[in-house]
Amino acid sequence: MSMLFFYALIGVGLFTLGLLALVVQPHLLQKILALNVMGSGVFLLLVALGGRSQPVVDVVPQAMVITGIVVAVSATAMALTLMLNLSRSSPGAQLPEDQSADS
Amino acid sequence: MEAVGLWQSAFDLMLGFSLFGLAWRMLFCADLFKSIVLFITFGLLMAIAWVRLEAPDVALAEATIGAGLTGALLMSAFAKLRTLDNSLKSGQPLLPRPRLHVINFWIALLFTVLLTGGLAYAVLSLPSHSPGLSDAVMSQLDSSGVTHPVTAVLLNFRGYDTLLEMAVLLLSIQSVWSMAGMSDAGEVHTSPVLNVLIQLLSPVLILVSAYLLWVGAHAPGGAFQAGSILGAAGVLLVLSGRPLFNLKKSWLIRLMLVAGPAAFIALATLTLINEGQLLKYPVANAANYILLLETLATVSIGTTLLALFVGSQTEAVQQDQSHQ
Amino acid sequence: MIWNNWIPLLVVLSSLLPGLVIFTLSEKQWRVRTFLNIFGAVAKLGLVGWMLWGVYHEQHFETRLALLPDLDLVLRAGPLALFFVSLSTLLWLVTTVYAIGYLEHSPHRSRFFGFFSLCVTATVGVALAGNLITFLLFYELLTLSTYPLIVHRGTEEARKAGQSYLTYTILGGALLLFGTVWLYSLVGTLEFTPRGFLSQVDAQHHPTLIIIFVLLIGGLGVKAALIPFNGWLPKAMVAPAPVSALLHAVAVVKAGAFGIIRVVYDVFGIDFAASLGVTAPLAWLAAATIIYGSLRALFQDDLKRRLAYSTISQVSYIALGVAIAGPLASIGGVVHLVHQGVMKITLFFCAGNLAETLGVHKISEMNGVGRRMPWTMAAFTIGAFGMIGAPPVAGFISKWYIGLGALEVDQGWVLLVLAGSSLLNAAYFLPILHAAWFRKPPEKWPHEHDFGRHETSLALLIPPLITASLALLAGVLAMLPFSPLEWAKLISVREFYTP
Amino acid sequence: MGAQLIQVDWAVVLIMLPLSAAMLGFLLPGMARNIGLLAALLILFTVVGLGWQLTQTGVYSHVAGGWLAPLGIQLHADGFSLLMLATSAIVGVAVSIYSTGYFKAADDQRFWPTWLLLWAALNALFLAADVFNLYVTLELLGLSAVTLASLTGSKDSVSAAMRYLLSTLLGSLAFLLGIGLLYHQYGSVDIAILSERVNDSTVSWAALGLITAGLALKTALFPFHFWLPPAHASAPAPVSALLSALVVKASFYILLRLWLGLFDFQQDSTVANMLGILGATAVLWGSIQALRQIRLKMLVAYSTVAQIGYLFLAFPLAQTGGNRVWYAVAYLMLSHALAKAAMFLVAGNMMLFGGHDRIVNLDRVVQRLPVTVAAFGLAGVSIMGLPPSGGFIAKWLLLEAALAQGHWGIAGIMMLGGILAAAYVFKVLGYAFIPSPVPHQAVSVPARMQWMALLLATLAIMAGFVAQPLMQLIGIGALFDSTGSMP
Amino acid sequence: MMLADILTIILLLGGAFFFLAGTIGLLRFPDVYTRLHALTKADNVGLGLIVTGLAIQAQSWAAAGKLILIWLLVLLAGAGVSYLIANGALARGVAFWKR
Repeated sequence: MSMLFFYALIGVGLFTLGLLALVVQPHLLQKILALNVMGSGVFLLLVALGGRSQPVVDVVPQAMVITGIVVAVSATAMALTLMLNLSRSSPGAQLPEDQSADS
Repeated sequence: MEAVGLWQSAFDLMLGFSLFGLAWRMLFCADLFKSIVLFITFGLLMAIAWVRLEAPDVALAEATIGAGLTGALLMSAFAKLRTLDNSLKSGQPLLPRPRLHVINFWIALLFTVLLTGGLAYAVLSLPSHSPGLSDAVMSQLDSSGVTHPVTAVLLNFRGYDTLLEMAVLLLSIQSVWSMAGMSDAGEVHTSPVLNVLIQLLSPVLILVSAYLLWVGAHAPGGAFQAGSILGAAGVLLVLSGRPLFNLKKSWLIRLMLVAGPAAFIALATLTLINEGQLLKYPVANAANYILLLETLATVSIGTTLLALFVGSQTEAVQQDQSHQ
Repeated sequence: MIWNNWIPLLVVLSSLLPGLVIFTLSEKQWRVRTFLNIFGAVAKLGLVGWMLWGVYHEQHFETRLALLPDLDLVLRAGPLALFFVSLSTLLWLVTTVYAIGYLEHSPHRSRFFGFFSLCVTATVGVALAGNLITFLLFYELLTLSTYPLIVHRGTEEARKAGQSYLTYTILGGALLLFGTVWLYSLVGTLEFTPRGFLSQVDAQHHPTLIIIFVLLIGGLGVKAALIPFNGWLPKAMVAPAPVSALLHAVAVVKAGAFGIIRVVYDVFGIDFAASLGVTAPLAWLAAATIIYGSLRALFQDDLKRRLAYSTISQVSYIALGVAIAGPLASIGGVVHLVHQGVMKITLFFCAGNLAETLGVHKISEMNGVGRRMPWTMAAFTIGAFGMIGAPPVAGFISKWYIGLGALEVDQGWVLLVLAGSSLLNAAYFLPILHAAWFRKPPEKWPHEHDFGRHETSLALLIPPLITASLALLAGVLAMLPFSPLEWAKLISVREFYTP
Repeated sequence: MGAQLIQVDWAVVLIMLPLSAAMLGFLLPGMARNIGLLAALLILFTVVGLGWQLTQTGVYSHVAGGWLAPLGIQLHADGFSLLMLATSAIVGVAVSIYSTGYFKAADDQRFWPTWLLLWAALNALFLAADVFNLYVTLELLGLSAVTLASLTGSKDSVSAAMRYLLSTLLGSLAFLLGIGLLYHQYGSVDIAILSERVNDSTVSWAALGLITAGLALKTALFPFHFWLPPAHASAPAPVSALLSALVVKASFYILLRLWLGLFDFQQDSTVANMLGILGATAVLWGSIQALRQIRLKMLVAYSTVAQIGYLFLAFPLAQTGGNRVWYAVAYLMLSHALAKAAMFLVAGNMMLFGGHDRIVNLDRVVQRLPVTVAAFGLAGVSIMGLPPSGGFIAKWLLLEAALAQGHWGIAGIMMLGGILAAAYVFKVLGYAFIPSPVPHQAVSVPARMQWMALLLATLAIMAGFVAQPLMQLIGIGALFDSTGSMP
Repeated sequence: MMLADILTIILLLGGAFFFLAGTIGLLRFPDVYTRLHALTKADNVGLGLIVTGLAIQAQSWAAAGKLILIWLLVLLAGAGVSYLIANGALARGVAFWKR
């Protein structure tokens, strides 16, 4: 039982770790990965806590997470396309505010 | 049993910490390629975690979509990025360091730690037992038309969410096409071994896809998993140099992309007229309706995922050629 | 009687609708435009006349439309409202004729006349407003519709003048809005009521009411050009002459002054305001503005700028008469609303004629213009004498009543202000008259246009002659019924003081 | 006939119609424009139908799939939903017509399907009564908005769209985590059920924080506004209009609904006051930034930042100010949507006309595009909150509440914001009158593009005269009245 | 404890050993080619042992068949992919390890 909470906490950890990386990492690919990790964290929390139902686990969060995974891949595909478009016009695949002074 | 429980706990702990550690390495390493590889590994470990959490459907979706297709998309994007950005040429991990001032970094870190603490506190305050909606799902499962609860939720109880989700998928391809400018598949260098491999694998994948689709009614599986396997088969075919689609012109492709959401909308309209509520299936026909929806949704999901991949892949190839 | 409820709205619409139609006209359709302008003005005059008759016989004219769940848009024709409406309607007609002549060959006339009509709509709305929110609505509309007129010429100087005008008026509008909302949240009504509606408010709120009074008067003072809010007025002189006439005599400064009258008499009530101790500072402020405006006028060589400072000074007579808080002074202040309008518009018409016909803009260029343009300068002379306060021109009546009123309530210092200001007025008007009539004209005027038989175009000449005659008549025939003075007395009896 | 029409599920049609049209447009790219225009008109008609239905029968709700909550998903339409649906329909139709002049035929297949999906997302969002359903609509909305924002393909627009995408995804994830926590504590995602169950608990507070932060990020509340100005300024003009008028409102709409339905457990006003302070900062910061801009679209975009601030000023006021404050907010959402859409369309016209949108070089557009400048002026009146306009009504109500409660700071901020708004609106108008030192080549602007801008601006003004009936309409379902203490 | 269980445990432990060996090889070997060698060889055998161990426990022939099928698929994919990786490395001129 406590393992479910352990997974949920790992989910929280992934969420905040992703948030930190999203804020501090300059490269867009890293930001995109960070968002995916955040998403995984949220999904983990959702499904893990659904296991608190006995004897049958609660499947509604699972269905939500499947929805979420599909949304995530759509968003990732869009983000990657945008990133490539951006790096075509300015090298480095970073947002202007993250670009270091020398590049 | 105690011993088994202990081993399991140890395994869970290891898995959980590995996930966190992998995420840490992935997000804070200086080599993008390594990050992507770690991301795929992360996805596979997530799939194991889903299994541990008694969520095999999510595990399948994670392995195929989360790790597999997202990984393929990332790889393909990275390859293209490398052609655009000399600093990323292989072997030169020249990622820019965070430009944040040291103090700002520590503030961000402090904030993250506080947020983690707060959220953890909130999570731990949840009751240790909670039925959620499992009772409701189980009691209505019989009238849902399927026996697998996840499929019942996705396609019946919360079918309206899935309808909108199909719209999200359609949007994603519309978006990638309109951003990247639709291009035809270019030439791909291939090898005989790959060809043989793909010749062997493709039919198997299609078979697996069909199986997952069919089995979804009573066991883990369903449209999303089936669709993503189908998409993966397509990705393999594209990689082996088979120009599957002439994306610019083919209305057949468009039809396949639209089939899933269109089926949902058509059925929603039909049920709205006949039953008075959208996506309310008469119990007798529920199984058939769901199978129909899932079949068309599988086609659309597979095609969409493939098209998303092709949408980024083809340009990379063209860029490569222009580079040479 | 049902019809009576719509007439105030019709009065507003009679300039709004022609204005909106005029916007859509092309430059070439000047016949349609002129017809619409004149038709609207005449229709409005007719309606106002009807209402004057009705109000005199104690009929009620009130249009009420829902604006907010518990606040209405109210247009009500009381004696005071009609007083201002008559002024602006009459002068609109005259100014329209003048503007048609003045702008005969300049571009963008559709836009000009469209906003001109909107401006008059706003003024009439300000006059007829039956509560403070309606007043506010039209007051802001006035700001918005005058701005395009000020920047009409499209020069950088015009843009800057517009900017300055807005800076003042928007800030003023904000103060007014703030005060209005505050007042509403305090007492829950904004309906203009004869003798005010605040006297019953609990004594603990009196300090708040004083602040609200300051806010309201501050907001209105911007348009009324009280010090220190008058910086915009001289700058706005870059606008075409009809616009200046409008700003100074018909609409903008008058709306401010009228608002002060409304706030003092119909919101606070003069007795209550006096008991709060807010009228005396207002009187001092008005007196200071009178002297300040006159002094500044003395040193202007540009004719229109001198007139502008003169306006600053003259409009404050209204505030002064109101703030002295005596029945006779009130009559003097209110009647000056009309008197100053008629006289000042005459002066601006004449200045416009000089500029348009001879290219004369500066006082130093005015030597001998009386011989070249006798009719124009005759009108100018009447206006100037009125400003000085010489009998029998209308200005004398106002000053007389204000002075009497001041004595009535033992405010003798006001007489000093009146005397000083009249002296200063004389000091800055008489040299102009002297130069115009008794100095030799120069060989060549700066920019002379030939208008054939008359000294200038008839459309430019007739309006100042009309307004000058009105100024004269208002003074000479002050004791006849329906004269401005008699009407001001009616207002005083019906709305200001408990009989 | 009438009896049958009243049975029609107008609300469901509002979701299905744009979705089907999007698919048709995707399938038949060559006809996307005509399909889209037809759909736009039908949506307008359907909203009228829904409005009529609501006035006749009160609140409408629909049980999707025939499964009652908590198992299934409900749709719900009350006066507030109707207001937002109608606003979207009006702005949507105007922008649709405008876009036929703005986009070349070749761009149609990139614009129309995405725009129709965005419209479907908006309608679905305004009708949702289920927080997870809201999440899905929010994602559909965010992703389609990003796609539209990137349509110009310029470097600026791509980097802006990227930033927008990252922000909107982050916001969605925070929202999802919040509703996940709520679900696991209270066992439902249905708003009505949750509103009965949610109480003052740790999880409620965590969810409150996550959801509010996520939605504030999507609504671009200061200091989360960083993504908005570049994204709105670099998108194609019709898209900017949609983003500023509708998309940011959608996340605020959710915030407001959840605030009223779920988060009324919190008795002290700390969070509300904090939102108020951020809103106040947004008003000042956005206005000052707007004033400093040299490009018209950036100015208009920063003005959106400021106007969003006003929406958040309502939170501290509503603590004791009751329903009137929320009515004011609803009114502000409507009038800002109309006025801001008009302003962006105007900016698009000026860009098309002169090839740039530098304010000081507008070069007498007032004479050459009188209808467009008139639209800007009228929209500006509403943005400034001057009478008579919808913006005035809203600001009057807010100001009244602020003064009645002695919130001097908020009242002061509102006045200051109005003055600054006047400053930036008239800055533009002033330069519209004078010739530019560098005259530019004028390109003719299609009449429909000019008149659509004027139409929206005029509606923003007209909204100032119909407050009473409109508020009755908004009041259907008494969403606001249940929370208020004042009558 | 039945014979089958004992057999399963032995097979699984054997499989785990091979996986461990393969992983150590992956980490410790010096270049792409040797790493591939360690990984594919060891993992194929390891997975084979594990699949066999599990197949013994299977409820039905069908389940056992599915497990075998998985192994075959992994073999196929592993062989193909390691060839592709090695080929790609060669094509890019990744050098062989020399002592």
